[in-house]
Amino acid sequence: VAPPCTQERHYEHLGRCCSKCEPGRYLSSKCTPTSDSVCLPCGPDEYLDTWNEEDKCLLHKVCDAGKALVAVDPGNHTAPRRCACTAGYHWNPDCECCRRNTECAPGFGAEHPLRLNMDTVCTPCLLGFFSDISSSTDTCRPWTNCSLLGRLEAQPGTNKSDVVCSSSLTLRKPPKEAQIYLP
Amino acid sequence: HLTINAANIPTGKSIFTLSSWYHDRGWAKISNMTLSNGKLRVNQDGFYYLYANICFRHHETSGDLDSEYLQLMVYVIKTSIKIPNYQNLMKGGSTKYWSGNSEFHFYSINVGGFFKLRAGEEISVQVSNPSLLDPDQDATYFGAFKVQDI
Amino acid sequence: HLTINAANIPTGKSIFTLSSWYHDRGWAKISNMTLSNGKLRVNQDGFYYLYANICFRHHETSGDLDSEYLQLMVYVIKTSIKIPNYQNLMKGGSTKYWSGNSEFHFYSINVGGFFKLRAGEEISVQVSNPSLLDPDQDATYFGAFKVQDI
Amino acid sequence: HLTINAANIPTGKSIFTLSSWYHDRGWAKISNMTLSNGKLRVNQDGFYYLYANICFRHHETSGDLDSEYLQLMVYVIKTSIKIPNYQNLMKGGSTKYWSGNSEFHFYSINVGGFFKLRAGEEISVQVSNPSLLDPDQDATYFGAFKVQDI
Repeated sequence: VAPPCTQERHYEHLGRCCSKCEPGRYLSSKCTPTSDSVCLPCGPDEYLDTWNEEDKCLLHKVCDAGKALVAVDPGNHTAPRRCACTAGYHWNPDCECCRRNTECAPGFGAEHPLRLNMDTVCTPCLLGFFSDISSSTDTCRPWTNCSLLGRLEAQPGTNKSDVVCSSSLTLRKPPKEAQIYLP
Repeated sequence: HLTINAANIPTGKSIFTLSSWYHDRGWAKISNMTLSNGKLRVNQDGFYYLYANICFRHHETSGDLDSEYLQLMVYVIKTSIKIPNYQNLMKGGSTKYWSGNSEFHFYSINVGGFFKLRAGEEISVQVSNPSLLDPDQDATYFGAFKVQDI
Repeated sequence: HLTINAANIPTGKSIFTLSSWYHDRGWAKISNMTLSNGKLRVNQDGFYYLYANICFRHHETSGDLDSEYLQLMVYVIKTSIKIPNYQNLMKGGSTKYWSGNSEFHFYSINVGGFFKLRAGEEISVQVSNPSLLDPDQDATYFGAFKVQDI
Repeated sequence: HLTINAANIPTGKSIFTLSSWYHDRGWAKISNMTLSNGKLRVNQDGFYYLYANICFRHHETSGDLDSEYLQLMVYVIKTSIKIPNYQNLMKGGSTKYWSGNSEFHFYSINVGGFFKLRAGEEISVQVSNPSLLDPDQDATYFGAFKVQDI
């Protein structure tokens, strides 16, 4: 029984059902009435990622450092190379170029984990947290806990500023003149 | 149709004759002409249409440019064993102001023309600012095809 | 030679595959190739010269641009039923600073190249900033002609 | 392939139909077509590939420009005895800001396209700012070659 002439791995030629070339190889010559296809391996820096009848392999793209690109997957004969923007930049499809990541304004923090090749996601600082800088990497930071430092809160925190602890220590070490002894 | 060899882009700013082209990979191909030392040699007399497309780019991650004022140019030139110095067939380009404020700059030039070429004559491409060349095969390439016999 | 369908220019800034071309009016014409869904399909294997000319323009009467810093680009791409994703054949363009002071801005890109194409393969044109496209038939067009058999 | 007649570059800023081309010196040549009054006349019906490359330049030694804001353009036009007024086949160019600070400015335009032309029709080139034209033969030229019969 003749094997099925599946379109994925075969092609018809001269009324025959011939084998396509597997990924990583290209069709050097088509089948003949007496012989099947001749496939040869892709050359350096080339690939084909499907069963194919291409007479030439595809050229890997260039992860061009001059466009702030780095290779995240070098690819091989059967898989295309993948590039991404270097840290601090993200791929912008409008210009097909690497754009600086957005800086989160004070009151906002960069959502972690930071994702390679994606723009910063800025989220507002929740109660108890603040950010007083513009940054494309820093998250919101928690307010300082004055009591842990044995101090009082002189000024409350906001989403853009830390609390301000008083400079003097709390009553656990009472000041000398005001010692009061309860009966 | 010859595409720039991405692995061998020259550095520097001064005008440079590009000598490293792919001739058999990706879109690059060659027939009835020969590539030697980066020059496309004519094997058959004829009228040829010559063309070149050159892309320049700069991203801030590559550091500051020496100057924000640039002149980005391509010169397609002809040389031949019989005539010592080369001759300019086509030129194109632009003066540019690539300000440090922008993170990315890009500019492409295209030239094309119909020329009578003799066997033995060679076509090559000079560019300014070679270190700014875009190494992609769809960006920086040149080629020729014969249209008529002489 | 296909010219832009002036009545159907897409809006927006992002890169867009133009799909609406005239093929039979004005300078537009087509033979031995087929236009389907805005793609120029190859019917006969051969070596073709491909070209595209894209003009962008903005007049202050159209209101302010979102940004004065633009990257105006054209990408000529090849797709085929056999290979899923598209391949970039040619690209051209420039980053631009179109300041609000000037009432009118204009910029044209031209690309061209010689490619081996197979029956069934399709050529299409992507542009950035489609809403800035100049709709004139002498401004925005692309085409191909066969030069040699394979 | 016709190259600009360097000895006869028009002055002025307004759009001008260039009428003075070399047809027989340097790279310039002509066959099966005729040059009359600066127009390239078609002698045989056919499909032609038309192209033009125009370079503009300004050096501070030529004095200040009237305005630093320019629109540098090329229009390839068709005229014929049968149809009185001309028709635009191709256009290209750019608005430019050529600041007085830089001593030299340069900009080139390239256009090309495939057109059906009839015997008797004439192709000519209009440019803006003719006084800024670069007179080199590798800079400012236009031409055509027949690809197929009709």
